[in-house]
Amino acid sequence: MTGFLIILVSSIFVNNFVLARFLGLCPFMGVSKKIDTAIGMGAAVTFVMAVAAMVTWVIQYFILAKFGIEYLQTIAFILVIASLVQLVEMVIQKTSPVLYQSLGIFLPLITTNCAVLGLAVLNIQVGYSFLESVIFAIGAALGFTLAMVLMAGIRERVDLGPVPKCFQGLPIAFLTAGLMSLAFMGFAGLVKG
Amino acid sequence: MELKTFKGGLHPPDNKAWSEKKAIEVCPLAEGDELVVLLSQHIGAPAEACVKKGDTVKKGQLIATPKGFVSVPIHAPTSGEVVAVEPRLGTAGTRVPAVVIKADGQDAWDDSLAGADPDTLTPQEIKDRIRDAGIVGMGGATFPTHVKLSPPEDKKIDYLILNGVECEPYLTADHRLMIEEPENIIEGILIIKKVLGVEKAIIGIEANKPDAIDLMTKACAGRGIEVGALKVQYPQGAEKQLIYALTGREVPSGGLPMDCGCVVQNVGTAAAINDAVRRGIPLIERIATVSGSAVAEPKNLRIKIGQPLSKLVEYCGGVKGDLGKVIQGGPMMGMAAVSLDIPATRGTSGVLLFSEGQVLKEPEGPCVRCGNCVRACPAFILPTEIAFRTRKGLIDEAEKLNAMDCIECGSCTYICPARIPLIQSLRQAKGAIIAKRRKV
Amino acid sequence: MDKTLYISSSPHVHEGGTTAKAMRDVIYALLPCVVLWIYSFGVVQPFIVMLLAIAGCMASEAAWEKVRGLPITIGDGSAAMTGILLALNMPPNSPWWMALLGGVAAIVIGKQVFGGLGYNPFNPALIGRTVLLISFPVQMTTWMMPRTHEITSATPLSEVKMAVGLTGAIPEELQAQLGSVLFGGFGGQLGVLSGFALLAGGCYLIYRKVITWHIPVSFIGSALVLSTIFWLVNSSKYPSPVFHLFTGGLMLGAFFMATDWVTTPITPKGMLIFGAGCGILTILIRLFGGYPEGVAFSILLMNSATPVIDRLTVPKKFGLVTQKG
Amino acid sequence: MNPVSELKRGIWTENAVLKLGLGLCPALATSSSVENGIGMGVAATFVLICSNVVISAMRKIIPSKVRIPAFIVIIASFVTVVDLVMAGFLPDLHKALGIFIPLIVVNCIILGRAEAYASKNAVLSSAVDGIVMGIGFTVALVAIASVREILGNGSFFGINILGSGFIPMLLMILPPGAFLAIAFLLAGMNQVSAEK
Amino acid sequence: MIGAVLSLGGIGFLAAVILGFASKKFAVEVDPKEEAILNALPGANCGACGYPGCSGYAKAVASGQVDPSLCTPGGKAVVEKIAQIMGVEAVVADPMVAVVCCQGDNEKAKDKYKYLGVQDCITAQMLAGGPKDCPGGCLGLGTCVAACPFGAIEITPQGLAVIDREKCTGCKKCVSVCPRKVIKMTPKSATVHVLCNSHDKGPMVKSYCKIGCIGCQLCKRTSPEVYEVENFLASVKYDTYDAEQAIAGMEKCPTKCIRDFAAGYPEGSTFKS
Repeated sequence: MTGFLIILVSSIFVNNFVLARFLGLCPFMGVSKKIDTAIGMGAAVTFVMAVAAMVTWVIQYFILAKFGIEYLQTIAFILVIASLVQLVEMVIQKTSPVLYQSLGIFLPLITTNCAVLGLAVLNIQVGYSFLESVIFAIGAALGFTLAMVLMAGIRERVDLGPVPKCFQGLPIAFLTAGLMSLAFMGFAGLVKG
Repeated sequence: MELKTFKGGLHPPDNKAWSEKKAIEVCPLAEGDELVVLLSQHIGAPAEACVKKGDTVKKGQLIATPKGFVSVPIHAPTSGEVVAVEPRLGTAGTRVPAVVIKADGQDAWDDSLAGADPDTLTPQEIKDRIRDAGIVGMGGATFPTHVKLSPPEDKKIDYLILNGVECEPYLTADHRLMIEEPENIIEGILIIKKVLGVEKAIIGIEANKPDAIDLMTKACAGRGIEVGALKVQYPQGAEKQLIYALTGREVPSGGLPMDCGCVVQNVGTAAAINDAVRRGIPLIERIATVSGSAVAEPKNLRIKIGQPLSKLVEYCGGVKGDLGKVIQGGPMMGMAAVSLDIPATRGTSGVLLFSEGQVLKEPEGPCVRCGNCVRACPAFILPTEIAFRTRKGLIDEAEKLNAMDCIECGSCTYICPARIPLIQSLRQAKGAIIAKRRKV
Repeated sequence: MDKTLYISSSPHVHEGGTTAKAMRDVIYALLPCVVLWIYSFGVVQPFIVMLLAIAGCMASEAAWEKVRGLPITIGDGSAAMTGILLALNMPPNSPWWMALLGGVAAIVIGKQVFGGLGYNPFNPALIGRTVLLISFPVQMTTWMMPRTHEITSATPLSEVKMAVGLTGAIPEELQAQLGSVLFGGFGGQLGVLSGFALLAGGCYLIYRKVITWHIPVSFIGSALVLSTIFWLVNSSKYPSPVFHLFTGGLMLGAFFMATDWVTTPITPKGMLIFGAGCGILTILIRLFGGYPEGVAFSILLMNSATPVIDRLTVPKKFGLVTQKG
Repeated sequence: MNPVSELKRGIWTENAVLKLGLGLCPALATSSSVENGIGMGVAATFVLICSNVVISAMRKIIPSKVRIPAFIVIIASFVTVVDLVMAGFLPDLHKALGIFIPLIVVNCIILGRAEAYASKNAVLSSAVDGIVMGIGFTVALVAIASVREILGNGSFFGINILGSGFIPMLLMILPPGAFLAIAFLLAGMNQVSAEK
Repeated sequence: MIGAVLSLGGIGFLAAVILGFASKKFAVEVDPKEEAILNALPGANCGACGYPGCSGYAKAVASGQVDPSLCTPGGKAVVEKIAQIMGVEAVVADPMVAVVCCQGDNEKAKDKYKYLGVQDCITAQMLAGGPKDCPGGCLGLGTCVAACPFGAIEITPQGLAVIDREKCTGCKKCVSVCPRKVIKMTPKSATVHVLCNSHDKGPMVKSYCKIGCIGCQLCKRTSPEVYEVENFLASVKYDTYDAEQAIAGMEKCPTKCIRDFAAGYPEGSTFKS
């Protein structure tokens, strides 16, 4: 049980996907302008990541490893993830047009969200069990969401202020992310995981 | 004694000592003086002139008739000749319709005016008399009184609350009225009680007027009227805050006092009601405080509606030093006037003259989020957050942050260390929200 | 009456406070602590560090505003205040260039890039300190003993962290020694003396209505409660709450940095949440994290959560209570 | 097609990282040293060129409905090639870049160029596009990495250049430093563009 | 090798089947025209068309009920493109630009009072009807500047809003925010305009402004085709606009409140004609 907790805490705070591992920066920068959208995106990513972790784990150990074709990992994983995202996109578009509208073009972005593929690859590299993979996925996604929501809050405020012209847009967003990353350094060593 | 009050607000230095000991004096009117009677001196539809240039009028004669339910008639403040019916510079700094009367110096009453014994009248008859006398809220808001006294049948009124708080700094008109004419007020209260059919009436008075509290308590004893002493706190005179302070009830957001079983009337209104019902005198005079650092001798005056502010100031010894700003009403909620030439209205509870040095000219700085405005706000909203969203045009977000609940008391702006005119942006937000709602 | 009058929106009177006055109050409140700090660590060097940190802040603020063609705002005292706080967060024996660099970092990336005073999401002084701490861990952890001025890397918090890391418990002799922290027995620590100086400053600020009690009380309170729980569970591994209170920057943080107007919530409820978050994170980082001291990080972390807290604690507007009876 | 203006387009006007904000993850993650930056840049450039060529060649065969999955498969194949080659010949670099080699697949630049350019243009121009965009990416990486390595380690390409007296700012080679470096780089570019 | 092909193919096949099934089950109709139109629009989301942003307009046009020529910022090119998508003939309107009909800056027009407060025309207007004595004059606090999505408006050092005729796209944003309604839409081809917005009588105008229209009718008498005077304010009849006649009338104006933008912008402006 403590093992799972460590994975969870580690992936949310200590090795935050965005702020410490640089995974999923594109959607992080793109969708963190409003708190509400950030929460929606976070939810979508959490769902996709959890499912992707399960599916890729199964594929890795039951197909790729069986046939000794681990070198096809990248191709197989990205194929699965791409299909999965498209599926989620279709489901959301049908069931919740409001959510679809607010997430807009960012749903397809989850495909090219390196956080998802990165997570799948990391799971295999570290050698997590099936359950651990899922926990790790949820933790990573929660960490991603946390960072994105906090970031969105700050950006809502910063955008109301007189940021120097050359810093407006991406630069100030990166700077804010950098300072958040600085703050998150405080979690370093919180758990050895 | 534990003094009641409300949550939030603040306590600005009241500066009442300048005029609180001065008995009310009548501001004189000479033959040939021009009185500019504006046709829109109340909230609601403006009245329509029923006299024309060249007519002679008597004091108290009807000169403009109301249009619609939320509107009141207007009467001649003195006898004389109507010299013009045309737009004149009004309180808001713009030209608005007015009737100009040249006083004949006789100040002769219209003979047709007659009083009645309220005990012999039905509530509806009393209300009609109140309307016909043009009575509006005398605290400064000038909302037609007969409308306030006509709650829908399904709203049960438990409390009549009398506003003797006068929480605005400098102003002492209500204070003097309570000391000098307590009977007039109490008679008025009894009339209102009859109209509304309520049992309980409370007069709220702040602790900085101990003489008024003593006097009113004695005078009210045994007549079914209570006196509630209140801690000195601004804006206690705001309806919702006063109701909360005296009864602990909260007026629902977006609602009216009657939604929590209360009706609030100013003490000055009560006196005016008594005059109107018993003596048949319409609302043509009021008490106003003339004060401030740029007036030679601060005083409390009984003024005629339509007298130019410059006349009042003249009677108080004129302008002293370098005049910078003229305010109608109190310094917290009053409106700055563009000139001393504008006429007094039914809402002129005070005229304050500020010297040039007293004008707040500090440029606004950035908001440092100190939270003073949040703690001072008696409506529990976030003034700074709303103001800056409004400035960025984010009206929807401002609405979501309850901008409409702002009562424009000015506490946030008074306390803001960055000197941001928050309330100006809040007013803009409210205006924009109302405009938007109308469109939809 | 030919004179053109002034017109502005009501109210036409003002309480009289200004941002600059409040900043000056904060600086006054810090003075006892500053004097004590400079005196205890050998006067000359800490004085230089303090001066250079302030100079770094004020010079970079003035330079930035000059380049951008904005009005120079160093007169409002906020840059000076940042400098003082930054210096108090550094070892008094820091090299001169570090103080200067910290000041520049604090003002430039902590404040001015966001548009200057009022718009920075993070506390500038802590940004300066943390940038230095992460960049120059050796210099930032070389401390000086008060009175003897002996150079040491042993702050009580790092001693405890190291001992617990090695053996899983605080050894007896260290345990016995920990009490001396209250009287300045460790590197960089002034103990109770500075504690009272800070408390007095904090009370002055509350009296002057520059800050409210919410954040200091919930910060210190939650830190004490949490550390007491751990201490009661295992006092050989976790030091006592009193120790936590008087070590590191807890008091300084609670009274002077977690109460920074700009970077903390504006509602009283939000302030309580903010303070509690700071306290809890501080103790967690101190006991379990990689860094021995967690005050700076915890405040920065809560700074980043401030907008979200503000959003969640929008007060219930007047009149939302349903009427009874 | 003018090679100079094309190059300018890749490096400056349409620089994927610094102007369009694409491919940020590897740009930050692998720019702690110039060596890593160049390694990443070259690897991505290789994939970019190859995939551009192949996609351009097959652009008439692939039905538009399934084009994105098809592109991804093509890209993934080349990434796998790069992965295996690097693991074989440059094991240290391979280790340093870690999971960011397989993650080239999801680098927005590559898919973006495939979608925006290669699928609409001839093979040769697509190849050129791949080259200039790849160079732009590499240049951006080197720029970020230079700042970080010089300030954070006192060296450039592993060679100590600032002398032993220099105390490096460790922050710059840690994650926050990456964000700060790119923020100031972007702001500087905005300033230069605005002044032009 | 066979294993590799089979497994990868299998994964691909399975994914394709699921997706194919899902695309049927969760199909949502999106009009391809709508997307095409959205791509053709400039994306300024300025609202000149009267719809909430470009996507709202795209939807409306795609439904076929709305005229494709409402996008003023896009100009002729966009209208033609949309018309092509919709398969209808393009009707391109004469481009309109906004003009600030006032020249009464701080030096030429008198103030009613000294304004202290938020530097915004709408809020200033709420206080005693705005600090300018003239009821229609430009307040110069820059609300239109902030509203303009194209950076086409500036405030001169003397405190007067001026609109660049080249940068203006005719989106009407400034017209809608101006509390004094001093900004008017005019055909771009016409360069001579009456720059006054006061309907007060001549002596009144003279009392507060050195450059306001006094309703003297001289322009109308010179060029009755181009000028009309209504309610003491002259205006240009754009339907029968003729440059030569307009200039002839302009030269007769005693207060110089008529200006030919082809000959220069109001004084203090950095815009070049």
